[in-house]
Amino acid sequence: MRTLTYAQALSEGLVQAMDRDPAIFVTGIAVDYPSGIFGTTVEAAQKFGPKRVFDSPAMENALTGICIGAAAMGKRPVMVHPRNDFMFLAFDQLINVAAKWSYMFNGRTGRMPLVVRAVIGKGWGQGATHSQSLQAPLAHFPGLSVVMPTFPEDAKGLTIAALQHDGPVIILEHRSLFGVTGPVSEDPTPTPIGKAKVVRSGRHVTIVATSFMAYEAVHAAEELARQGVEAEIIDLRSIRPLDEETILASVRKTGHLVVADTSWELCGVVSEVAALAAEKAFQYLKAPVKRIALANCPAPVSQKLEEVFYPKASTIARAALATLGYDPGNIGEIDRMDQFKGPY
Amino acid sequence: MRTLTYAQALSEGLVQAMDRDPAIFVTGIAVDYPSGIFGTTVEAAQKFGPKRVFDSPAMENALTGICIGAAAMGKRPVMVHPRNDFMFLAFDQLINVAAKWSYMFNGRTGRMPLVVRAVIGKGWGQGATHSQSLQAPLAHFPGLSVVMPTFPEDAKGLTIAALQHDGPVIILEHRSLFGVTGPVSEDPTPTPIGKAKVVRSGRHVTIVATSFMAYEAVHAAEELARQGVEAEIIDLRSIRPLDEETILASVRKTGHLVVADTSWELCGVVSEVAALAAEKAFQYLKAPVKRIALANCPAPVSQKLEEVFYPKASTIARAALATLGYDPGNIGEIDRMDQFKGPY
Amino acid sequence: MALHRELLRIRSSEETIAARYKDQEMRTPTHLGTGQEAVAVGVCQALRLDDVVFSHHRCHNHFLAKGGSVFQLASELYGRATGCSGGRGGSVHLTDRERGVVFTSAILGEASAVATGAALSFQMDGGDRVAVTFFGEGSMDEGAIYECLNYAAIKRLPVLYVCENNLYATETRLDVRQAPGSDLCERARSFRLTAERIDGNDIVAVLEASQRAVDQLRRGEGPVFLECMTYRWREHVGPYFDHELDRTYRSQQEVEEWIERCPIKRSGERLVQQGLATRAELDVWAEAIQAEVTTAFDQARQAPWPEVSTLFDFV
Amino acid sequence: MALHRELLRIRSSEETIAARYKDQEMRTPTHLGTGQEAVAVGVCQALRLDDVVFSHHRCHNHFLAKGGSVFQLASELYGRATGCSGGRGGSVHLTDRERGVVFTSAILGEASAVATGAALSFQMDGGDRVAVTFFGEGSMDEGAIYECLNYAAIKRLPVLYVCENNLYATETRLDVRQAPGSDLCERARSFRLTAERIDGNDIVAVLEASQRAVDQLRRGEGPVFLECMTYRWREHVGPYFDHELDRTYRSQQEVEEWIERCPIKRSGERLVQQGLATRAELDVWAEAIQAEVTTAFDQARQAPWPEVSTLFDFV
Ligand SMILES: Cc1ncc(C[n+]2csc(CCOP(=O)(O)OP(=O)(O)O)c2C)c(N)n1
Ligand SMILES: Cc1ncc(C[n+]2csc(CCOP(=O)(O)OP(=O)(O)O)c2C)c(N)n1
Ligand SMILES: [Mg+2]
Ligand SMILES: [Mg+2]
Repeated sequence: MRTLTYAQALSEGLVQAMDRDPAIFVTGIAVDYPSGIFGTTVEAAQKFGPKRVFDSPAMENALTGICIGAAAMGKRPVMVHPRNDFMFLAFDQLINVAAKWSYMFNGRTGRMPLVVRAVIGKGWGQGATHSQSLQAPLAHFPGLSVVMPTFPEDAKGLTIAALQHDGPVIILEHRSLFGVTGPVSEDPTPTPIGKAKVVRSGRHVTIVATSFMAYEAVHAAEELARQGVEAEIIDLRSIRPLDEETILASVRKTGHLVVADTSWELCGVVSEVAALAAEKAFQYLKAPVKRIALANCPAPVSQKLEEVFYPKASTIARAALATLGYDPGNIGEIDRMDQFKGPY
Repeated sequence: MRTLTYAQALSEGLVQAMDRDPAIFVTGIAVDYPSGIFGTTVEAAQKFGPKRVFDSPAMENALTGICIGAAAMGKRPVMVHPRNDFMFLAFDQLINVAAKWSYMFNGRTGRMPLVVRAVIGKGWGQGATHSQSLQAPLAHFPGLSVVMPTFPEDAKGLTIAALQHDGPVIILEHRSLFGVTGPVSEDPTPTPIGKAKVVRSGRHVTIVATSFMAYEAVHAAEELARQGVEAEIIDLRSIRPLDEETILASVRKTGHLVVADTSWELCGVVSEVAALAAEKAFQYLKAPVKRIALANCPAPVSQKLEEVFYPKASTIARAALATLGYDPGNIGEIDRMDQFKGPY
Repeated sequence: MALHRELLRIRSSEETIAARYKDQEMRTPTHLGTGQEAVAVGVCQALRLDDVVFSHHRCHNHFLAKGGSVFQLASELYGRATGCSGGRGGSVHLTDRERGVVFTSAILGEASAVATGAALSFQMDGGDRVAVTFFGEGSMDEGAIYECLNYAAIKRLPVLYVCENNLYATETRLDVRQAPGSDLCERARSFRLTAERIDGNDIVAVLEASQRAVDQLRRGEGPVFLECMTYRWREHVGPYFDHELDRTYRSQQEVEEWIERCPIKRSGERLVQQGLATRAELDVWAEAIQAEVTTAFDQARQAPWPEVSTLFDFV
Repeated sequence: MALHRELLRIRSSEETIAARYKDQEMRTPTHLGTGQEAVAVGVCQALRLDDVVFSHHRCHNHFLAKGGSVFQLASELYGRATGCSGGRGGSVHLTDRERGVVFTSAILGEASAVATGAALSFQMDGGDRVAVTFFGEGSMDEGAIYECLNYAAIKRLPVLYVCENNLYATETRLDVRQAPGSDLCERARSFRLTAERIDGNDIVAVLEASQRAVDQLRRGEGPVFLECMTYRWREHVGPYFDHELDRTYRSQQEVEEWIERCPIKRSGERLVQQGLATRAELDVWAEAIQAEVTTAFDQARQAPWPEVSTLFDFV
């Protein structure tokens, strides 16, 4: 299968969906730029033109409501946030309107096919307000679907799936993944929303991870394998709905659980997955679960502080060894050099 | 000690704090009404007048920023939301500005003594957008303190503490608790932020609960006692910072954990507490943890649906019996009749 | 005459709610529109069935004026399965897609943005449907409304912003929320909307202004802002008159002056003057309509509750 | 002359960043203010040390104009402990409380609300301190700014809204964001602020308008909105000129016309005309200042990194 970058896969998924469904349009700031959201809206803009891919003023709150209104009348809007941190301004519309839309009216005012794309995570020195990951606060609310593609095939697949879904879907795309390459099928195959993926199977320890941390987990697993530890890596992909079965099946098998997410621990995804195991796979757990999240502070800019703020592949590998009672000390230098080039 | 209602205690805490600190002012919609936020701002308005207790237009976003600016210049603003659901409109200022204020500038632009009060939870038929509980999404972010007083003494104590704290504190007050009475000390004794409270000690099962669910848990414990089960009830009080030690000490003692919160499960407080036990008290757990939260859907209005949407004292009691391996069936009719009178 | 009947139907419905709400059986915070009926009826009479309306917390008038049924409204308030929203939405969340009532919401500003989006989709589809959003002057305190006005003006969207200025937001006077000499129409014009202030208690004035506005929208000549001066008779939320609860934020005299300007009284007098109806006939209509409304409420109160098994439907 | 020196200090700093940013050592998204210096300097010259300023993502000019140090700015960009924010904030989060630079933020609208709150506290304290918020015309797309304008006008707060209208938000032209014929001052007036549009590249015009505005604020006569027409020379974020990256959202000709209107060139010419300085002297100043700036950047680059042990300080 041909390989694409994460960005190309997002673009292809969008274009193929728009080809099939004339109701889809894309808006938000910068979507029609030559740089088109790190290249992900460029082909769509060229192919479908300004009627279906159009720029907007910076007005996150009302624009979300506007997309909701268009969706209510039969469109499939894709609203894009170049940074998910701006999305706080849209939380009222997303959580009080979109998430409640179909339930609160007992289905009588139709479904809400709204798709919101937002870029999360660190680029370089993005700092405290341009690098957050809002999956946990969003997934807390019934009525929203929250997905986090890690690999190019799911970047495309979840885009396709979101654009076929009839409830609101939020797609969180990690800035550090846009350049990652991987095999992607030519045809528009949806990645099912609500299904996690076992990206590597193993019998010693289960590592459940999201987005960029799932990517790091794969590197960690390679190092672990070198040390004779077979880690099973689960890329969560969907936060809501959560694929409890895939997680539980793996934990029942390995009895050891490490969870890694791109955001903070408290009331975060790492805690959700750990709690799930403690409630529904308790008898199978052989050791304490281990949560890996951001340092418990806002994101600093200085490179020296960023280095200790963000967990890495080595953090995951060490945690896995620790839960298995092995010496976490001897992890080789597995962390990739940061190749990121500015300005954003 | 004399008893006060929760509302009286909130009011007394505010008035005593304002007496001692002239920098404190109170604003937000309806704070100067004769009805003054269910009576909690009435005495302050009478005593300190419109210079320190003043109404505002409905402008949650900018008003939060305005309070932040005043706090930066040395004031201690108390911003009140008659419903925390309106606070989504303030999330950008709360999370991107207030929570980051002191960290992002390395303390160079001072601390951020902002207090935000918001009413949470069900009254009657408040429906999907006027009954939520936002502790989990807020507590997810380092830089905010999030507290939830359950009993009148802490309603006063946490108000006092918040108004002495030099970082932003969000106080979530449950609508169904405003009429609850309890002993409250005359003097301004702060309830430490970040400390949970063992409101009833027991050796068989630990029930960690928040706000109205802690109140329900106490009723559940009485029924459990009748059945020979000694439940230890921990009123969490602070969500961030989380009092890990008090929770873990109890779990180490009982080996059984039930967690109940006023919001949803996914990435919620119940999951956080369950994960904590699974990570840091795993060896002591004798049975799966049990999470009790809202039904996994938005809040319906119809009384018949509300009855099954909200967990109650009996839900907690049954869960406690179940974790202990007893028959959860025979719980007496312990749920109080809903005496609530409208319109809100 | 149809207009007058509509006014009566809405008035009886709201007053029937006021009377029955006190039984504590309608467990949903309710904002009555008594006194403001002419705005809803005047605007909706200028609309087609396929035009859509959106409203805020005080939405009964708009739901009914666009053709919503009294039985479905009453059922919704009683929390019954027969409610327009299956009893799940309550007083502030009404819908009737067949009649073009899409969405109402109790959080200021929300519905106006959604309405603006409906207009965007109408524009994309071509055709000449229009979207209307009813809201109080309190929404003009929220930033969201200016984002909407700006966007609608930029794209020349077929959306009508109907601001019911009843002088109060809850119990807060205008002077707490607007600088002296403020003019909401001037704000709308500064974003390049057509704007007009009218007497919201004069059904004919509202109808005519709405027809002008809707014509402009259908011609694709850009959005319109209508400021309708009116007044809420009863308390902000709940069934009582303020004086019954000794509220003092507005004077009894002010309330009475506005009750004098009752839109229904004025509509009736006009019909009589124009010889289209006699006082006696008006009373007959009123009684007939009240009878229908009472029946609808009685039936609603007997209607079935939602099945507990449906709790998770449509999440 | 002091003004001209200030302009030069800012210009050299920004241009030095542009040159060094390409080394990929300043790992923080940076929005350069080259071309807009006169707004920052003109406004800040009308302020006292105890007045406070707030700014948005393009904040270097304002930080420096209010008295911030080049070394602290450079250190912040290099992520060093000696940065004004200890290297934690980066380019868009600058502060210097001693000089009255309180807060800058990269999210539109935030800082304007915070500035409005500072003015509220000044008013509560009595006295005549003023707060200033610098922002681009892009913030006028956000609802938050209208909540601020309304609030400031209602309370007559001593806050100066300085809108730097440089015609673009990122690469988006005004016509995408405002209806034809829009006038930002008219919007501000509709909320009852005093508003004036001025040539933001004319340091004297900015200074005079700012002095008028600040006088009004100190007299407690209500908030002022200044729309300063100006232009960003370089790309929105990053060190390059748009043409270097073949960007076409604005024409090379347009850019060159504005470079012709360089605020520093105009200020220099004025000094020469008025016989206050010769061209030679101006060049000497420029070189001297460039030397200082270069030293500051060299020192910053050698400055210590924050200690890893400080990661959790000030959460
Ligand atoms: C965002 C938001 N803030 C505050 C409230 C609380 N609230 C409910 S109704 C109301 C007053 C609304 O006044 P107006 O818009 O004039 O409508 P009216 O009640 O006068 O018809 C307020 C402030 C809300 N519902 N939403
Ligand atoms: C709330 C929010 N939405 C979007 C952005 C992304 N953004 C960063 S700068 C910018 C353009 C700002 O233009 P303007 O305010 O005119 O300032 P300028 O860059 O022209 O100086 C945008 C949209 C943001 N930072 N914050
Ligand atoms: Mg009103
Ligand atoms: Mg600009």
